[in-house]
Amino acid sequence: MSILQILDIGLAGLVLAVAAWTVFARDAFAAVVGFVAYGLLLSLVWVRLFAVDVALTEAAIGSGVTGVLLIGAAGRLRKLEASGGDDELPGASLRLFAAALCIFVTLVLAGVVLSLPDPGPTLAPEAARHLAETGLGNPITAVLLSYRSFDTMLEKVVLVLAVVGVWSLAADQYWGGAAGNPRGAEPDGTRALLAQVLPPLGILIGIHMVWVGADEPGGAFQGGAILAAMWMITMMAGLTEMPSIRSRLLRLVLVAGPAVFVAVGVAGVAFASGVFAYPTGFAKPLILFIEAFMTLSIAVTLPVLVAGPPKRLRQQ
Amino acid sequence: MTAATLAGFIGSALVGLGLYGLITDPQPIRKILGFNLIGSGVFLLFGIVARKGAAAGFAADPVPQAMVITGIVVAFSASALAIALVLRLYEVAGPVSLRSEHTSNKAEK
Amino acid sequence: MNVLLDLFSVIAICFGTFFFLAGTAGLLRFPDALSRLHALTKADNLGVGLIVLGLLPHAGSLLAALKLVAIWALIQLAGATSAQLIARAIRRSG
Amino acid sequence: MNAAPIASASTAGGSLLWLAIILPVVGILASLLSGGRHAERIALLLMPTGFGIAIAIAIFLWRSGQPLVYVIGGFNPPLGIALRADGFSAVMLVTTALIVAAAGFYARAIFATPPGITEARAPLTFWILLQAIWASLNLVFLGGDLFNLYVAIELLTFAAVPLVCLDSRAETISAALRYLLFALCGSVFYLLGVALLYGAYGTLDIVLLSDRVSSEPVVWVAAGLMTAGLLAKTALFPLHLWLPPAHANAPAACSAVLSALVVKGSFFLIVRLWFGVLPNVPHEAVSFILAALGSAAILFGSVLALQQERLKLLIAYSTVAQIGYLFLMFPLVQGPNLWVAEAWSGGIMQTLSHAFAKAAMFLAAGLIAESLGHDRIRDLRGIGAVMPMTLFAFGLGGLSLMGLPPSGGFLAKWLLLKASIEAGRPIWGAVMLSGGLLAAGYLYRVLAPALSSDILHLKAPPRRSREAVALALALTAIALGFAPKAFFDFLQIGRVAVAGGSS
Repeated sequence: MSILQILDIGLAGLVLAVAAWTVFARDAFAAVVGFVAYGLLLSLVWVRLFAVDVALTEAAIGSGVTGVLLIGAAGRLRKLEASGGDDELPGASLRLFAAALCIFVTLVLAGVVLSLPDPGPTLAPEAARHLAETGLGNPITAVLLSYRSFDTMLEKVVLVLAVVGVWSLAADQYWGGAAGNPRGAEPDGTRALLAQVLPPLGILIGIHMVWVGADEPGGAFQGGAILAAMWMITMMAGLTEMPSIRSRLLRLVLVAGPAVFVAVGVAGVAFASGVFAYPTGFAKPLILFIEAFMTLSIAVTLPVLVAGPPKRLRQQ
Repeated sequence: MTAATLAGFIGSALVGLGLYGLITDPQPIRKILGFNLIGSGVFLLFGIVARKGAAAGFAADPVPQAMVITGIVVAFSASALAIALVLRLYEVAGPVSLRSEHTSNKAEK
Repeated sequence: MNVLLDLFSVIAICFGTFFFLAGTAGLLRFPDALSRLHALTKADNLGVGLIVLGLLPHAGSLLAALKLVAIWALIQLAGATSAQLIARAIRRSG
Repeated sequence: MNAAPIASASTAGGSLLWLAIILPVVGILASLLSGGRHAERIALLLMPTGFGIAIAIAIFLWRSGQPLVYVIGGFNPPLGIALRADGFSAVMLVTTALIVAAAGFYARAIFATPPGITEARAPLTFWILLQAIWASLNLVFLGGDLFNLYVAIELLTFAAVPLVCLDSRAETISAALRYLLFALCGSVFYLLGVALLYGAYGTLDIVLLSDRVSSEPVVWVAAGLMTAGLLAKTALFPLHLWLPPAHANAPAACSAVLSALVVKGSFFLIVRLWFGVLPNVPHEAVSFILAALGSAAILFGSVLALQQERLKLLIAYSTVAQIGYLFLMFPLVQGPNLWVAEAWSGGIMQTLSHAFAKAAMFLAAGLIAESLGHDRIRDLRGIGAVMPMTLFAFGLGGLSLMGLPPSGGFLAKWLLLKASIEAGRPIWGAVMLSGGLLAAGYLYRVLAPALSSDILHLKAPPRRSREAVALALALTAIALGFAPKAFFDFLQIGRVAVAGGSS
């Protein structure tokens, strides 16, 4: 058994242990903190599966932004429920039944996964064959923005709908107001320092990730998530604030990604072989063009979703 | 044992663990955590499928990887909507567990 | 020359991991939150610093070396800020 | 039928397929961007256009007699994504366009932005999400790729859940949360099945998969997980718990869309899975289980509907029961048998007639609740005299649910009954008949007091135009009962025969 295998087994054990902690921990807040650590460990597993793009996404969105969202919520719930009167678990028989069901599902899945052919069927050669047409070097970016760009566009629409859904939970009187704390609500030296030092570098790294995403691991999702994190840090420090949900600029940026995507896609009918096709030779510049707007939209959508529905009237 | 096989076990176990949390825990936020665990288990299974599809000079099949990236973003959006619902429910009704509240069959008074 | 550089890397990384180990032991063994925090941050800063130092000769290019240094700097910044915030939260909650 | 040419090339009229999806997507983006009253205008403007596209798809399909195909981006499956329309998709597209438009027209009175305000919460979100439901359902009906369909059902979830709690009451929020958790759990299990199928066969294209799959454990596990996930979203007994509170407490226009269309989206995918992806794998045992669950749903849902004291809850439990009928077609569409075409037509007819009838009934119930300020069944005495048109719409919808002639519901049940007898499985027919009797029972509970001669005073009389919308939907459900034979031939376009012995 090589060292790498021992490390793999150790990592596997650690991931499962932390996952079990998030399920069985008594305190919801502790479980959420466990979940963030779990996400980071999981991105190491993704690296071991040679899926660096996914590892970056998992670390940035699956663990990072989701972590901010969940920790914020768990903190607020802890404040809201003084006594926390609903901690009672269901009866032992139900838990036993659930445990049996879950063990059964796990065993069946593990059995089936092991029985999958190895080496398995793959679209990698197909993806490689068409890579030249896209002018890209990163096949995953090619799948996301060319071969299956329709999925990606629709997933951007999912993000827009999530924003509408979250906003729909506002109290009526706050419609047109803003979420989160106003600027300068809680002045704090440490956070302000971080919010001043980190963003220049973070923005650089975010844009770099999108740019190299054409050829190397990275892309609009990962870069956008980093930009989103920078904005969230400045908001937490009270240096910036969420704009009003009725702000025309905010809405423009929210829909810019999917709108440009749809526009370029439909233009393919006139200028290329069909909808969501790129004209020969223009694939790469068009993909980068779409990615630029997608990054912008993601960078704004993620913080908007984390901030939740508007909670206060806008200060004029 | 290859990393992919090991990941297969982790993925399956995560689905089971998450499902257990989703079924048994009455607190909505814990149910959301359970859903996220199942989700990441499913994504890992995609990862194994991708790894087994290594070919044409790629260390893993890019198509399932792209699907996972899409899936992670969708899972985040779902968590955001669910959290917003939970917080709104607490605001309007106070602490509520999804188990104690019953399907109201009775006429509204 | 190469052997010397390798030796340097091995020693630096070994020391780096030792600090991580010590920090982890401190995190687990120290009695209260503030001293645990103390063990963790000291170990992290030195540990990451030494590991990055050990990896620098193997970076291959100037850009890669700069990225390694940037990683170290970012961890410093994040570690220092979060330690401050955690310590303040501990003090506030008593 | 040879599948290979279908998979690889766009057909004439194929462009309509992407247009049917992109049009409402553009509507969503434009509505959010321009905000306020524009959202309503954009939605109402796009609806007739979308209806035109749906009709055009049906015409192209009718002319060619072959499924329409569009390959997106010029990348053929398995690498790329194809959209396909068969007879079932086309009728669902038209139905969706009609019901969404009806719900939109009906909702104008409730979800109008109040004068003096540039933008209000409920109106803006309603109009955006209504278009989102429309877009995602069109994608569900047209998607030819299992992962693309995953995105479709997630879109549908995000569109449907907030509609449940637009009024911000605690009980609707908790109903929405429960609905969301069920739906998310359903999608994640669907996705798990997708991962396994890709791992086994290297494609997610429905037509390509149908050629490659064989009866092996991974297929059964994948199909089982996907079916379980979709059943949770369809609310088939015993996974129906989330449905009654969500559908009964949502605003009436939303209830109509949710009950008539949204649950049909995941049902459609179950049909796609077993009859599109797995037609070459004999699956009579699975069909039997689904039909057994369907039967349980019919009896259980109807009995619970009999006990409800609120009109909208009664209608919601009736949805639980009516969903059960949809699954009775499964054991009857097996093998190369003569009755298969009848059962297939019957199942689709049930889907369509229930959609129109249920939408009509929810809209009518909404009018009653608005006019009276409540929807307690025992206090509906005399409503027939003051709101005759509304009650007529409700009654006609009920006629179709009971399966009395002439109505789409009658035709659907008659076809299924005939098929079940020809197949030598009269048990399914017996379930249908008893379900019809129970439906008659719970509708009688509403109609008998409603038609009494008591004097009832309305808080506000309903608007004629809104009553007319409900009535038009109910009349469509009735009109389906007069569908000509050509209509049933149309439904067979693209149906793939399921392998298996004749029984």
